[in-house]
Amino acid sequence: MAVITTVQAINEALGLMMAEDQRVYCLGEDIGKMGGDFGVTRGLFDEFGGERVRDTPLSEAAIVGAAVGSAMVGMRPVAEIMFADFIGTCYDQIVNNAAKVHYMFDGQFKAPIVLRTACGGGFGGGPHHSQQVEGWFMNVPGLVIVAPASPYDAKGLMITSIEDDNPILFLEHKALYRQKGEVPEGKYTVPLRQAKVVRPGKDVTVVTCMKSVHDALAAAQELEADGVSVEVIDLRTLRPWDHQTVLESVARTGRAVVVNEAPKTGGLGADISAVISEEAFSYLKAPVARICGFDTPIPFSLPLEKLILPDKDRVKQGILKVLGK
Amino acid sequence: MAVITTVQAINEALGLMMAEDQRVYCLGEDIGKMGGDFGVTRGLFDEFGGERVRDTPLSEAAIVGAAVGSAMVGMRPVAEIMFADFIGTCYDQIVNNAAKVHYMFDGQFKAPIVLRTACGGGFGGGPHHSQQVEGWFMNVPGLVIVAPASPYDAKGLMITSIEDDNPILFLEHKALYRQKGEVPEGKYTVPLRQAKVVRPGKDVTVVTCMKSVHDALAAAQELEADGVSVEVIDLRTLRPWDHQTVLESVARTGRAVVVNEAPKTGGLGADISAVISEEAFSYLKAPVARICGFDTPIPFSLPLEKLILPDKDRVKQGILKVLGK
Amino acid sequence: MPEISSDQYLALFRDMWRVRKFEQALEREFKRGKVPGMLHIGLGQEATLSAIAHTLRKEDGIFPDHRCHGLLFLKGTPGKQIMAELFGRATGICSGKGGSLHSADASVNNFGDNGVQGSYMVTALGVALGWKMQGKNSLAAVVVGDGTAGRGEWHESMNLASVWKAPVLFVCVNNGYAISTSVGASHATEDLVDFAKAYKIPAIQVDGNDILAAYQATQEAAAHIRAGKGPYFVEYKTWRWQGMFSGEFRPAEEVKYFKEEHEPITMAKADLHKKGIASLEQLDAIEKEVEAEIEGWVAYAQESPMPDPAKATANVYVGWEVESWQS
Amino acid sequence: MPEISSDQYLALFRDMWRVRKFEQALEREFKRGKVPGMLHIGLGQEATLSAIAHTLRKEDGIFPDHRCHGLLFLKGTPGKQIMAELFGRATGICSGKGGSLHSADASVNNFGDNGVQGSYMVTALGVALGWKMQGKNSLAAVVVGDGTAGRGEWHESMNLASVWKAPVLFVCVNNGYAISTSVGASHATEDLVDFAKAYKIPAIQVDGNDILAAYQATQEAAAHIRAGKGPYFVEYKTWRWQGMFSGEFRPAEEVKYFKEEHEPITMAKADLHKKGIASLEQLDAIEKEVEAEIEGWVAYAQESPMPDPAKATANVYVGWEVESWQS
Ligand SMILES: Cc1ncc(C[n+]2csc(CCOP(=O)(O)OP(=O)(O)O)c2C)c(N)n1
Ligand SMILES: Cc1ncc(C[n+]2csc(CCOP(=O)(O)OP(=O)(O)O)c2C)c(N)n1
Ligand SMILES: [Mg+2]
Ligand SMILES: [Mg+2]
Repeated sequence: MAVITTVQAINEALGLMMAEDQRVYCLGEDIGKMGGDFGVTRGLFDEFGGERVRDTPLSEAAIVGAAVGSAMVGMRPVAEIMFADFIGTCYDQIVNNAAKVHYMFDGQFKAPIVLRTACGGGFGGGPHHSQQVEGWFMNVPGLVIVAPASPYDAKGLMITSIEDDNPILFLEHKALYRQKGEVPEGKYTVPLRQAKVVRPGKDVTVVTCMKSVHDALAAAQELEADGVSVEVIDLRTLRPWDHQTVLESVARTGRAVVVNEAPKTGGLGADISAVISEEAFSYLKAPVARICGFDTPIPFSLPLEKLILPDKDRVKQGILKVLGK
Repeated sequence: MAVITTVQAINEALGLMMAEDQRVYCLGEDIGKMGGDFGVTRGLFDEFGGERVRDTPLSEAAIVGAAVGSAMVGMRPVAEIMFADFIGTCYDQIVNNAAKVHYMFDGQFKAPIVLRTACGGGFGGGPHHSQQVEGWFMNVPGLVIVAPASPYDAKGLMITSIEDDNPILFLEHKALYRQKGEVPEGKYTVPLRQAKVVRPGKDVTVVTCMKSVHDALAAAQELEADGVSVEVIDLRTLRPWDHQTVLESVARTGRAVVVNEAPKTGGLGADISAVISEEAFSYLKAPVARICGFDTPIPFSLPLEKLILPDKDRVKQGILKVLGK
Repeated sequence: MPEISSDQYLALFRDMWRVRKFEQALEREFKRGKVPGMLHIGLGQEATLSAIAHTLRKEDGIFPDHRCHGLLFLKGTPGKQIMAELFGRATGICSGKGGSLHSADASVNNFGDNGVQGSYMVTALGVALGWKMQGKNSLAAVVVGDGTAGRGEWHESMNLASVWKAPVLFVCVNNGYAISTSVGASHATEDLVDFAKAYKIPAIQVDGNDILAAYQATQEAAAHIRAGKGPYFVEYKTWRWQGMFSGEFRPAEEVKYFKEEHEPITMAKADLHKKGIASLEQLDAIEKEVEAEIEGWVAYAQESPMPDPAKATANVYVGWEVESWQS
Repeated sequence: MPEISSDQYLALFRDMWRVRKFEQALEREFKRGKVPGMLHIGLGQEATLSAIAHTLRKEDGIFPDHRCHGLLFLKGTPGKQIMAELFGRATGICSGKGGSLHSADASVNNFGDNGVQGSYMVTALGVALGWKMQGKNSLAAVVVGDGTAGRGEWHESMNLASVWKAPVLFVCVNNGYAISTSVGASHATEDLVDFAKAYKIPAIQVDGNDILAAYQATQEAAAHIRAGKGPYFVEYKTWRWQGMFSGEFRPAEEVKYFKEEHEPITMAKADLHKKGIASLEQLDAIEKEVEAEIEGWVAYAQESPMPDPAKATANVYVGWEVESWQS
């Protein structure tokens, strides 16, 4: 198995699916010859040409609209919104069209689009190039949100997402783009709506996703030395998320920490915490803790940004807190 | 005190504030001579003229942008987005500008806008004219969401909102527009960020807002006959919401039901449920129950819509459930 | 453009009546409380709808707007299924889940309209792009009102349709007003063709109450698109009877002109008669026939059952159940 | 337009150098890892920025775009505070909270730019509207790139600026490319004045590398707006040195032309010399003076402390603390 980056893993998935299925095409800003801001589509233009690796102007609503419309007549578009922060410019298209055409027309149409976008902070991107946006879409039925934390999952989830018939918001954390991992060659799938226990443990369950999975693993590693056994769950699909895996884990451990990079109030973490508390009530030995971003926009200056985002140390604190230590 | 509708109450607040403060003006589609789709601005055009009661084309991004820009130079705009469902078309303007200018420019600018919009279902408006949208904005620091449930609060909260220096999303539930109540003449304020115990009780706390307050009150009334004492809290400000009032109540009752018209997953209800479970853990005698809209878009046909939205009976069921009955 | 045949002219005329009678029946039933929700009526704009319908082939797509109930059945869907949809019944084309603003029929390439004005302009772009990539010779027509020209999607869709030479037919129903705001008060120009020309999209303005003119302009536009030359923009200058919510707000003179002097059906009838294509009795007979047809649809809708409750939670996702059926 | 004075010409020239030296120093420090985040450099576009800066008065507003670091100090903010902001320091104009894309200075009516291209076009409309309602005679200038013309806000802001006769100066820096996509591949026209004219906004296209032409076009535009006649659109045809992220992707000929033959500072220098306004030594001395000035700002930024941690949670709301400081 090759050891490649997340960028390469997604690139492989796109190339594979485009070669296999004529209906699959990419569109977005500067995704053609240039290969996109982060190189995710690099080489695809040379292989498949400008019709199927389609540059667009800065017209985010049209990018999503073109994707949805073409999907309604049988295409399989993979659209890129360069930075997740810009997705507010096409919010209506996603929420009122992509997520609703299947339902409101009683199943006559579907919108199998994959909307890829680069999200997450930690590199001084400032208030408009750093946000986690899943919280903006958690209350939107009909939409699927997928968010890999490893190159392996990135490739497998991208393949599954392209093959799936639902509209999928595919979140690519910038801090993970250059991270490497073992990735099989060729085609394989990773199921949607299935969380993964990335580290088994007995004392406490940490539920998280994307970059924070690695913070949680690092925290778990350090706490092992202190005799604390931490189970870490990577949600992988954020909406609809895998209640069963999480609840089974909490039923075993009796304690839960939810880690999410987005602001604490009203985000993904709120739904997870609420469901755990409601559904695993009798198993809980301590209140669920949410370790999240502070309720602020993302400041530019690095030390300020570091302060507001969750990291390994804050995850550790959260774990110790639910353990009453 | 006059007995007037919510529409009239808001209309009074707008007229009062425009007369008092030259900086206050209204803008939106057909709010001028026509007085808006629901008549909220009726009469203001005749009193204040077309400059201050300003008709716009269907340019929602420009409506919000014009509001924010003018607010940055000292105006106090009250902008109308005709139906809350359309707010996705100006989502970026709200989330990345209105909610962030104060923070990202380190306090140099502020955006004291009030963004009024008509929300809520129950009248066959279908998938694009019925939604509750607070869930789309719960994860957005810097934004304030206000949502009155009575004519009295509607007027007082509108006055407070116009005077407040923060960007405010002001949700007006269509089912409450024609509802009447006692409203003082002249100016008075209702504080932001303060929930109201609209019915005191001992056995269970129902936390809710807007139209669902009335469902909760009706449910409480019916359960009183069965010897169940229900406390009903109207949040009034949905973000940042009043943790203290809610937690104090739950500490007394030991049981909580969260009622929200929006889809259950990832909405306002999730944050409330999470906070109660996390912060009032040791007081809770039963898991928190969320009584919400189903996780679907809003269907057109009335019996289908009725099925997916919470109502008095579902609130009652929720209350009985947390009481173990 | 060759002159159209008598049969074709009569077919256009009949379909104008079908739109008229449909909308009148619908409005009547709405006022009687039989049709839930909100309603935007296309009365007065019958010629535009008939012209569009007779230009589109089955394989062409349509994105109707809120005043296009007429187009929904003219595109090929049985009228009773459209009427039933507007009544929110199980027999409706979307099983009652869509209603007035969301009545799609995939089998005839009706993509449904959209409650958020203008947003569907980029969806239409996408359909046209998809078909182009698939090598189909279909076009996607999208109906937009004058007020809707305020939306950012107007710009994004026109610009990209032009750049991509996408087969989009923009059919702009300029009836002079958004809800109450006049086109001149909303936009930098009263002639929306100006907005289209900036994108180098061929654009024509035509009297939308003159069925022949409207039909021929639309035919020309479609021919251009079908020849692979990219998008086209047709602006119909017309007028709607319904003053919307607040009652009549427009100058009495204007109302009189459009309802009496420049009324599309009356004009077409006079012309058909003058040209000797049909007698007045024959033309009146058409009206009667259509009326009976439409009332049949109303009866069908009214007798239809309400949707199965299971529909409320079906089709949120393809292949999955919703998250929370019950709390 | 009257000829400009020698002093004025020299001031324009000096400010081109200030932009040039600022951007070069910034790029150097960025590559050395001293400037966090991302950077879009305005090298090659110095004439446009100088022309805009010398047209705006303090009471006018500016919405700079991502390549306008130069405008930030030319508008009146001490350059060291701009440089410190880009370094993310406590002494920055926004205390380090904004950075390259968000450096506002309310005291000189710099409204900051915006990471979401084009979104600020409607904010500028709002500032212009506000000032107009207040009876002020200020204008709001908004800088937009050619790529940004794809956004829906482009349409919404231009249309409403026209309808409202709002004092908006649209300054369009057409450097031929978005990131890698050429203006002709993105838009229905290469001449963005075409897009402005559709809104009946007076529009002029000018060589943005010719400082006098750029200055005079901008002056004319501002005069029109200040006379209460509504918005104006100036398109500068120019070229940026930076090929962005992926290195140089443009034809070698084009690169040579703009970097050597049609380079704004070289051209201005030759012209100043030819016209006898200054000797070559005098002109070179300006360059040296500017360099020292800018390096002073760099030193200041570098020596400045990082922001107080309390800043991270300050100013989320006016008058309130944030919800969750800690979990
Ligand atoms: C984005 C959006 N804004 C506002 C509305 C509310 N609305 C529905 S129809 C309408 C007027 C549309 O005017 P026009 O496009 O001229 O169509 P007409 O009704 O005149 O046929 C408005 C404002 C909407 N549905 N969507
Ligand atoms: C809405 C939005 N889409 C995309 C981007 C990413 N982006 C930043 S600069 C840029 C190119 C802009 O091109 P242009 O307006 O021509 O400005 P230039 O960089 O050439 O000066 C892009 C695509 C963005 N910041 N905002
Ligand atoms: Mg109209
Ligand atoms: Mg450019």
